[in-house]
Amino acid sequence: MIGGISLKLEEKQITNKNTSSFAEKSKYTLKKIFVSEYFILYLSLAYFFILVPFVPGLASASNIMNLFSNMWPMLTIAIGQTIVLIVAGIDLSQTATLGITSIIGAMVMSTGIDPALLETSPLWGWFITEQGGVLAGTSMAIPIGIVIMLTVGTLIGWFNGIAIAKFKITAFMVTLVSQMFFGALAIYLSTSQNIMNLPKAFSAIGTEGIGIIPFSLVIAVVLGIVAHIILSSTVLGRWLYSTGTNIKSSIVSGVPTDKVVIFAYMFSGFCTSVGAILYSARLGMGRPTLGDNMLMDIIGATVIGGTSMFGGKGKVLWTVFGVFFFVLLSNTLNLLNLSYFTINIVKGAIIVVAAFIDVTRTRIIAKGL
Amino acid sequence: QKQAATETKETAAAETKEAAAETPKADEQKTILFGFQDLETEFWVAGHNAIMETLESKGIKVIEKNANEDANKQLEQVKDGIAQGVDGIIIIPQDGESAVTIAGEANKAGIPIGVFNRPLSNKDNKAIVAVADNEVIAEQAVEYMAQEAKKLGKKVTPLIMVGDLGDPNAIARKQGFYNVIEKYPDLFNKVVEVPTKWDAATGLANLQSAMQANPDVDFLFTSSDFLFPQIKAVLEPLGKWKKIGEPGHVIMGGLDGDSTAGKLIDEGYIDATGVQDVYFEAQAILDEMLKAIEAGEKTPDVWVQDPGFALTQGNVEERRMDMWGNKLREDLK
Amino acid sequence: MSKTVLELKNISKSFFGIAALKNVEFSVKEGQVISLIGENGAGKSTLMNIIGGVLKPDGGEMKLQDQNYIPNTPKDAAEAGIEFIHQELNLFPNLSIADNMFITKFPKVSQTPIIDKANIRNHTKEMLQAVDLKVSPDTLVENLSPGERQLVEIAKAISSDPQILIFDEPTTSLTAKETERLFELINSLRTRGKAIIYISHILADVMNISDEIVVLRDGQVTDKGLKKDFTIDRMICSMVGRDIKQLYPERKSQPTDEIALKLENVSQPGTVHNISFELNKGEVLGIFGLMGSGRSELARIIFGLDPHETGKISIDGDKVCGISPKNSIENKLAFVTENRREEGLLMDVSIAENMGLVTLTKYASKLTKVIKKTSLYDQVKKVGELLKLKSGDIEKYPPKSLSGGNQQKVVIGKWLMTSPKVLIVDEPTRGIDVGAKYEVYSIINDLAAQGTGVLMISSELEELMGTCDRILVMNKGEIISEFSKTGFTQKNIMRAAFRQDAV
Amino acid sequence: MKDTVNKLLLTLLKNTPIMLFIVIFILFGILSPKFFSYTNFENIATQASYVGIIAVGMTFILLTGGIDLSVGSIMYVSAATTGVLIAKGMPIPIALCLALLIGLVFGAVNAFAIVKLKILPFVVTLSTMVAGRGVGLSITESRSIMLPDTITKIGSTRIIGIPLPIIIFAIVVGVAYIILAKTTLGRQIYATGNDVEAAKKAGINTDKILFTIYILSGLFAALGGIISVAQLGNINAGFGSGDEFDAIAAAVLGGTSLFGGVGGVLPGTVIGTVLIQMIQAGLVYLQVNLYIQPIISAGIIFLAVFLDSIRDAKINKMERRKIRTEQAPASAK
Ligand SMILES: Nc1ncnc2c1ncn2[C@@H]1O[C@H](COP(=O)(O)OP(=O)(O)OP(=O)(O)O)[C@@H](O)[C@H]1O
Ligand SMILES: Nc1ncnc2c1ncn2[C@@H]1O[C@H](COP(=O)(O)OP(=O)(O)OP(=O)(O)O)[C@@H](O)[C@H]1O
Ligand SMILES: [Mg+2]
Ligand SMILES: [Mg+2]
Repeated sequence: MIGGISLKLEEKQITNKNTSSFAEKSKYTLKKIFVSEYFILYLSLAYFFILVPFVPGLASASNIMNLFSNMWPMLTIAIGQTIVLIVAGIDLSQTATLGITSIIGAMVMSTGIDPALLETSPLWGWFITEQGGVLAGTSMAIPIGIVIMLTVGTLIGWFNGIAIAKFKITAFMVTLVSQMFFGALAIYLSTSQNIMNLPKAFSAIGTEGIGIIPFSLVIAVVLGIVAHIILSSTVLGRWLYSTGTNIKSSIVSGVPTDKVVIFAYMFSGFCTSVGAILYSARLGMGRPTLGDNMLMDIIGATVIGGTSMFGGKGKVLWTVFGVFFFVLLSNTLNLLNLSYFTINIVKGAIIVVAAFIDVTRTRIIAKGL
Repeated sequence: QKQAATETKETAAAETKEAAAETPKADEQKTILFGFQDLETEFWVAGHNAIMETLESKGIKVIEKNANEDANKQLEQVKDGIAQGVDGIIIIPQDGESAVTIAGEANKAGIPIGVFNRPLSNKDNKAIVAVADNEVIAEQAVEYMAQEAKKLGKKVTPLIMVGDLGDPNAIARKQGFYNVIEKYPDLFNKVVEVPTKWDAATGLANLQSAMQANPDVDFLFTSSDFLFPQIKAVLEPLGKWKKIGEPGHVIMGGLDGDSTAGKLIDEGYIDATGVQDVYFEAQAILDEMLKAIEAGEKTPDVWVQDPGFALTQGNVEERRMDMWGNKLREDLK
Repeated sequence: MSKTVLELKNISKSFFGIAALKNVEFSVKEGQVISLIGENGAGKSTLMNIIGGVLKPDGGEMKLQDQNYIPNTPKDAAEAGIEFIHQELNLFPNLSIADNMFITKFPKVSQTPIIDKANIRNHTKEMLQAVDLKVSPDTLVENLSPGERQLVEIAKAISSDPQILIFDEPTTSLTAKETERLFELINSLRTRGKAIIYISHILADVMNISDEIVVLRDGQVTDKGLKKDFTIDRMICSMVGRDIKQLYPERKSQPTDEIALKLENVSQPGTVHNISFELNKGEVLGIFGLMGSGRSELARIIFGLDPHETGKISIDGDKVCGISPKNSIENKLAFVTENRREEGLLMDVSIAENMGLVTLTKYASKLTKVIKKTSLYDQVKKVGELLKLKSGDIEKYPPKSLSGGNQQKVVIGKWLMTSPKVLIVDEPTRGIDVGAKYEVYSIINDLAAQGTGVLMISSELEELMGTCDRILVMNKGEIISEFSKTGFTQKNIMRAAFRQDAV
Repeated sequence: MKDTVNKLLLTLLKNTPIMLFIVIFILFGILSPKFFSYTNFENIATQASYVGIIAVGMTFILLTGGIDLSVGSIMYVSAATTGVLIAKGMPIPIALCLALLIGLVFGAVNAFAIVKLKILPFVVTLSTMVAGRGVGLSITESRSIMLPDTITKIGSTRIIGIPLPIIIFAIVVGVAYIILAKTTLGRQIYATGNDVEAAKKAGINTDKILFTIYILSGLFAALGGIISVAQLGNINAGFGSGDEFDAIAAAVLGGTSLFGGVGGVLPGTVIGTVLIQMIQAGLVYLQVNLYIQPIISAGIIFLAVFLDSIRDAKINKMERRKIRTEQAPASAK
């Protein structure tokens, strides 16, 4: 595995160490946990169990369900970000992609739109009417709506990718501009309004499930597995890592780096629109400002998970842990009933502490214990 | 339609008075989750205070949650609260649509929910709603300004500082403004629009540019009162920050009714501001909420419309203390 | 007798529990050049890094002018009068030559914090003259070729007039003429009483310049003595622990008549002009030229990394090349670049991943593109064994942990995985030891014997003469003469390169 | 002949940011003649100055390959503290010094975590951003804080006819330019940004450099905060949030690389900042539909970075070493 090379190497060495006495053994186990790539997960779990006695309701079934339901949509988006970070890029446009795919999907599916609100939209009269979206009420509304959402998201990614790979514009600028552009476009097309009356069957994606397993879990997990397989086992995966590690070497080695970079952004756009589907379904509406305050959480969660912002290093699994950590952090801070000020301060402090532990751990690994 | 709304207002107001007369039973302390969007303007601070004060005055335990302008986060917070088993929920939602979804969550859990200041956008789910009609309130303030403009006997050049386009309230206020502009086509020149994104620095910069491009602006409406300090910063160097009656006075109005606006009305710089009656709204929600809890009603469905009003140079004497901004000023003293 | 300035005792150092240096004793005397030789990975650079304050020893002690010497940072070393020319160049390409020269010691305008630009420019000019580099001090280092950068690095080290100078393979990108110039410089430093540590794999140079020689093998000193007591054979023997009879392996095969690669009138304004030649299957064709003669550019054009405006490049008869690396790889063209750090390797990624990178698609399922890891890694291991790659577990260790020679083997191995029809190697033996060089030549021979056409670019004329069937000489982007094996003489080829016999 | 044409083209290309700036300026001027006034230009520069100052600090950080997301929160905390203290009667000069000190302390905290604890700059400054906002909100209790006229006077003071914010901006840029181009610190910043490990090997004290620049960035953020407050007249809870992105965008638009080692403040960051502000002002002058405004400004910024990338490719091509001409290698950019 490319991304995890240095870690694995260490684990092996530690395993090789002779362990005799009990004290040594437990010390050794602790160290093993510390250097494991599951570390952020262990840290999150430790954090969780330490807080259980102090936070009423933390371990209740409904809270745990809630915790997870908060996690899935964010995870899908963070997976996209992970892949972009691996090719040494960044995708700031995810928030706008969320907004625009959300309203466009809703504009296809909605079964009734208030003219008083949306009459001034440039789409009024041909794409959306009082009866709802273009496909309102037809049996194909939901599948086509979903396909359109995914297509729009992927297209935005394609645009980002082309500008970055072919025209060599800095990823930060490209995606910042598309954040501005598509964010504003979403508001323009929807004349600042949310699009209501989504079909019940669509909302079910966000609110229901198979037995106790929510659909959104299934979708996020499937997406995660697909991304994981791409990264760990396919040619494309190796190309993603090698492009992010050293683009010059990759070019000489015949890696189609342009295509690889474009793919990364398209995949990010795709993942983001999956996130938009889950969020829109959960809220039961299309929302132009859906992702407005999410960017820092997503990038933060991905980076805390261990994915490098300089490319070449990252894993889906790490991102899962990072997102879990972030969601858990918000959830517990909510349940602690701290004042808003305190929540901010505590959250900032915990992020730094987690990062510091991670750094110490990496340093110990580098020393070979 | 408006007529009907006014009627509801009155009945609701009457009901709340009755409810307030009853003393709450103090057998068991109630816990209410109070979720709000942010404290980024004084208005939300006042709304927040109004609700907190009303809740505390009834000896209720309050769990405060700030969603930081994120509808999704609020949904999560409410779910967290439901998980904790609160008796009631009061939210200041990001907008009406997310309120519908959040109310749905509460309905499902069978916990009464009150929604402050931003109406549910449809009737699918049930809640106690107290709202002000931004469009109507803006219209009231701008109407007074238009009457003042008429007295000048000439056409005026109107300017509107528009709020964040992502916020439906900003759009409603803009609509209220245009309702009046369109009502008197002969009174107004072409409208100058200034985007502010609800940000003071952006508002300042853009207003400065707009005034430079259109020096003859003499009728100014800001979609939120919090921008008055910036308006002053722009108009003063241009010699346009003048009291009513002084030559060069720009007819000015806003919406919200914050303390700055209150002070500026007292000083005679601005003509009117649209005011939402937050105390009325807070009280009304809480009363309905307690009533529902007492009655064991899980999904109360009450619509309290805040009539709102425009505090103007014409009525400032009698209505000064109805404005939350003035009360906030008083509290600070 | 000259005085000992620096003395190392019992120095040990290990990485990840693997010893790189074991109880090394080493001393440097005033006014002497001491050469340090050894195979790739013997620990030469590690030892120098310890002296230069880059690494800290695990054990042992150092004495400088009889005082305990414990440098914590490179700055400490510099302040103690030790300058270090790193094997891997250590310049900042985004800064000018002058800035690079003075980066830690800018002179100021009188009492202000402002850098005295005129002063550093003049000084830089002088220093550049000393190493015979004719470029403006304001040139950004990124616009310099590797050889020019090496000269800048040398000029920089000399500029602070240190007491001890460490040269870690300073001539890898220099031409014979520049090397000579460098030796003059070293000689003058020696007469001024400086102590010099010189590391090189070019044993003839070592013979030429040193007063004393120390041989390192597997982190231990295996031999040391005065130069006059040494022969090249003794050096090799001490380095590799056995005799090496020849420097160049014998060719086992003859070129065929079939054309492997053909260039017809290839031109690119500003770089190469009207290049035509044919490379036959089984032939090893050398390209010689001075630094900056455009050899590397030509190689890049053939491989499709750089564009060419006119002319035709074809491989294997009719397949057009020079379009893109991807196309070249499909047509079984392979290219070992001269810059293995930046263009050859992914330094932090496992060796196996590096070696598999070009051939990934071959080892992936057609439908799902999932890599068949076992068969890929089996092949990688085979190639690694073939190349006698010295490394830890190739699935775990990255090239970063390898010595220069072994890094080069990884790059070559990567291309051997493709079983190329034409192999272009640009400075394939740069910075690698005699043993490894011999192995590289053998690999080239074996490939040629299997029918591969090899295009070999090198600045070491001897190695070209030892391995090639034919040599082309380039000057200013043009091929100006061609020598066949029978006509190989050092003098003639050199004259051609300098264009002293130009028409 | 061809050579001179080439040289001319090269000079033109190398100055695309300025060229583009001028073209857009002229274009707006043609569409709206009033745009061509000194006052307008002065307004734009004044409005750009506070973001510009922060962007200068950000440029230092980006040059080392780091990032500082906390500047917006630093602005808020330092301005808010000053505001509260002035309101409580602290003498203004002392309060201003204190604001700068707060910026400095924040910068030092960032630097400590980055240099000593070796945490990634992104993560460190993300958490100081979050925590800083919390600290600021607790200081102000989320209220809007009015500042006395003496402060706003500073915002509109003129020295030799030029507004003070512009002068401070110019001084900051001048100092930054000298540091970057003409001092050891500056050159070492570029070296560190190119490759930290190599810089250490070369004997540069990279820790000291990183400390210096994060402290500088904090200091500039606080200074920018003061200047912004002096123009706005009050501090709202949203003060400074999002400004970190504006600063980064301005620096990057001006040609500074996010990967370190490449870029500069003059003309780079200055052009970047003023360009963004000018586009905003131009759109207000033209009274473009508010919904379309952000779409157009995104378009123009994209055009700017797009042209820049074409320019880079062209310059690279033209400067590629010519083996075949007798010229010496092209000299420094
Ligand atoms: N930073 C490092 N991490 C891990 N191993 C290292 C590191 N640096 C050197 N080594 C190992 O230490 C040994 C000695 O390496 P060193 O670079 O000193 O060799 P060298 O004699 O200079 O070889 P060359 O002639 O190829 O430059 C090698 O086995 C190398 O793999
Ligand atoms: N001024 C320059 N600007 C950009 N790149 C350069 C410059 N000079 C050299 N290079 C690069 O450095 C490498 C070496 O080029 P050079 O012209 O010296 O080729 P060469 O004839 O093979 O000589 P060498 O012996 O250095 O390999 C090439 O890849 C070239 O692109
Ligand atoms: Mg070495
Ligand atoms: Mg070369």
